[in-house]
Amino acid sequence: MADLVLLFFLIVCAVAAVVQKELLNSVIILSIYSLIMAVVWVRLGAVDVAITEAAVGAGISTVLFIAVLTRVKRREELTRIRLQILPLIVVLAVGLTLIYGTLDMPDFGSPAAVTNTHVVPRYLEKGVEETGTDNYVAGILASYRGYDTLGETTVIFTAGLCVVLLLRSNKKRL
Amino acid sequence: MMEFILAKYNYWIYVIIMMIGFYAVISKSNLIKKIIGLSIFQTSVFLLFISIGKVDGGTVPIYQGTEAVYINPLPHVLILTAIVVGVSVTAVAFALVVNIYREFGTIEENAILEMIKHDD
Amino acid sequence: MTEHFPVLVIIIPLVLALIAPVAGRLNKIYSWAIALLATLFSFITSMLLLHQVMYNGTISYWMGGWEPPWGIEYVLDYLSAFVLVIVTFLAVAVTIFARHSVTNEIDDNKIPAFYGVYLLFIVGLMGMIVTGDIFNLYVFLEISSLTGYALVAMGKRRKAPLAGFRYLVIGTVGATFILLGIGYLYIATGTLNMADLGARLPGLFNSKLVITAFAFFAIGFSIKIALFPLHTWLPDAYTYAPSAVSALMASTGTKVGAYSFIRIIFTVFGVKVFLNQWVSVPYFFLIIASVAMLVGSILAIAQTNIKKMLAYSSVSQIGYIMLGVFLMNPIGLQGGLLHIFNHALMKCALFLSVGCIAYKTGISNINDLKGLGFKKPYAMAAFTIGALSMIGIPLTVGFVSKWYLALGSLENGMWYLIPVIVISSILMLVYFWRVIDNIYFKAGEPNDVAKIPATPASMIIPTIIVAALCLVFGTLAFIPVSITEKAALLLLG
Amino acid sequence: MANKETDNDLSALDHEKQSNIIRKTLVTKLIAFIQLYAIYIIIFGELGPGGGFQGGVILGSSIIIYILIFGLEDGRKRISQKTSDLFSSTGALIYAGVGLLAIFFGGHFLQYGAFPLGGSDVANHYGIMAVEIGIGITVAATMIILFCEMIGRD
Repeated sequence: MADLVLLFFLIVCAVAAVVQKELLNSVIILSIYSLIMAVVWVRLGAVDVAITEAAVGAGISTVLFIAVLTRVKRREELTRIRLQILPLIVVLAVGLTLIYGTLDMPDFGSPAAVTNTHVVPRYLEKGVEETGTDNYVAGILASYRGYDTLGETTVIFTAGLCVVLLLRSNKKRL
Repeated sequence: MMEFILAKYNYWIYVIIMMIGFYAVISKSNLIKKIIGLSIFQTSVFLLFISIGKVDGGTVPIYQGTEAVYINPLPHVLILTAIVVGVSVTAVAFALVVNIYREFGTIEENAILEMIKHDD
Repeated sequence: MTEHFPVLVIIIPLVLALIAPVAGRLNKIYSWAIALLATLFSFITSMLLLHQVMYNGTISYWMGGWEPPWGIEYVLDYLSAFVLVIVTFLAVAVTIFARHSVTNEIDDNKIPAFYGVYLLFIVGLMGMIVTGDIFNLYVFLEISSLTGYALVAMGKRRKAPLAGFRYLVIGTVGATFILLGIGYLYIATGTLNMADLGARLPGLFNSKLVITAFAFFAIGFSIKIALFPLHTWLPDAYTYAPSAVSALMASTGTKVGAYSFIRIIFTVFGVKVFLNQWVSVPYFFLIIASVAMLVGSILAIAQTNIKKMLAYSSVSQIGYIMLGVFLMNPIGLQGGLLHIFNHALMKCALFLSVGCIAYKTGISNINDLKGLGFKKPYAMAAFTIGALSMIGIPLTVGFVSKWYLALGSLENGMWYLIPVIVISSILMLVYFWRVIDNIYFKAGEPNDVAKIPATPASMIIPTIIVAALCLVFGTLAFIPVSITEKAALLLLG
Repeated sequence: MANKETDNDLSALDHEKQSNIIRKTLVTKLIAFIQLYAIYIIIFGELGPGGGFQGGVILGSSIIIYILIFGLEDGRKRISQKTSDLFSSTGALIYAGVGLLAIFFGGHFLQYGAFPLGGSDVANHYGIMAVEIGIGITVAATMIILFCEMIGRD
């Protein structure tokens, strides 16, 4: 039940963040959305992901949002309120496709799902002895799929470099 | 029917959130709102992945003896990477928005398009 | 050492990309030199890899020594080695070209960071080509996309940041759709390795999960390769990017996207399902591809900006590639693969020659090209060769791929696709003729023409080489033809 | 007019200073603990939840808090643009370097088991720790870069 309430609040926050005209409010609501998401993930047992979401979604991301808002107009201009038909159709089509796909999904939390019987058992059975770590997530992240994580580190470096490329001006050097 | 819906409730919620975010991305004219929509859109997909990993009666995937039943850790690993990618995209988007604002003095896409109508 | 080439071909440029922005602080020429070194290394290594593949067959490299599907696998076969050679070669050519072009178009203090991002873009593309793991594909796709957004926004025109932002929004939506496709496939099969997926998917094609996964892959990749009608980001992105970036992105970016889509279609889903169960999918895409070929060309005719004209022409060329892919027979697929190679060469030659003209003049309008044929003979000759090749004159590369596409259509009994190819080529003749007419047969203002500064040799030489290769591989067509033949047979199993 | 404004500014500054003292003292004391926690998360990520990325973000945040309270200029005195740029590259280089080192010892890329450190699980353990530290350095430095470039004025 608690999970359903959390998920309900998630939807409320998502809607509120989108409809708010004051951008600062939107950003604060978005950070609440991230925090609730982190709690949902703890409830789903994904502690590592939850820490990350709390640190990134509710932390860094919000700080960056606010930093940008100090440099640009902070209010969404009031445009004529009209329901845009084309985007609505596109969104509904995508949503219906997803729901169509979901019909064949294994039940939520089912241990018999193929995701739990193929590939993963090896990580769970041999992970500790093969990687020498107790945290399975860390073991897969840094060892079995360590190359992905190198890519991930490169992505974050890339983001920093791209921002430097786009924003750093030559006038001052600190 | 009701049972069928309840058995997958996480999945339905993720679809709803994804639609909200996606709608904001393609219909909003304000560039910051587009980025907010993009974040919501991406996190909803993360929610899907984490929901896949859930195993009834499973514990957190940290070694607690060989008999324990664990939650599937692989989606967690994938989503850790995807979150990083998400925040990187957001950061680059911010940099672009700041540059756009410098150039045009507004972050409303419609207003900018009006301004550059006569550029080639 | 040679057994580690599959990973070194990507890791060495990656390491150099990390060093380039730091080294550029000492002297900005270092960052360019590092970029050149990295691309040269990759090109030579990928040639050796192609050689290895031709003599020893497919290479599989296990990251971290973990066997797939538990670890990440790198796979080099005829197709991936071939595409890798194309991309790295064009990267070398564009990097040589970039030295003066970039100094002219980018602020001095931004050059070190620029080359870092530029190299990471190439690293991302190479990673996408070699990987045998769909999630790894997503990670490298995001590296190349992120850098692509920033590079586009570096253009001098004030529309450049907006073009970059719009590219970012639509590109991220596309990438997230691909991630959704990966998720649905994972739910259906429990694996992320392409070969393992290919082995486990048959028998699951009635599952709604797999159908949805394909739908999302199709939309996501259609965005990434700018397939009509999801091409809207491409014209602005190519038009407002700096010359070197336009040349690199136009010749490699969408091609690698197309390559990855081909991998998903043939290696992951397999050709059988499209021939037996999902028969309407190829028809649907053939219609889309035909429309793209025609609409892209028609829109190109309407342009006055030469870069925008070339960009719309790319939209129609993507149609050609997808036409070959969805004919789903060996000859048609071979035509599609050949067109990846050929179009990369032709578009690179065209964008490089346009970059030569724009050097210090900023000329981008077709009407401003009057009389340049004699003022800049080499660049304009390269442009003409590229244009003739695009139209598909015999003895140029463009002819070879169109020939195979036509044969492939006949093989399926789809004779009605041949008029589409011909009409699209005639439309190309129309818009390229307008340019060539201006270049050679109309005199410009003598004063204006005289004022145009000379282009440095470091920009002219790569342009001429790439253009010359359009002729070389048009006459010695057996080299790419024999490689793509093997690649097509490999994909069709 | 100008004088009056400076007067106002001065009194405002004075007030600012007093409240600043509390904030500044608190932050300087707090930062040490935040950084300690960050390093704990990076190093012990393999035993409990956490890891290089999470720890890196927290480490970066500690500097960001410092900059928020003391201002960009003071913050940049602590960690200059050059340093953060350098660290941002270094972390990823450590990661790639560990991978290349494995090739040097005769393994595949990133095959930590190839390190001559006793058993394969011990080698793996240290390999993972090394790359987590690499991730942490890059992430922390990049977070600082992102924040500083975002608030920087033209």
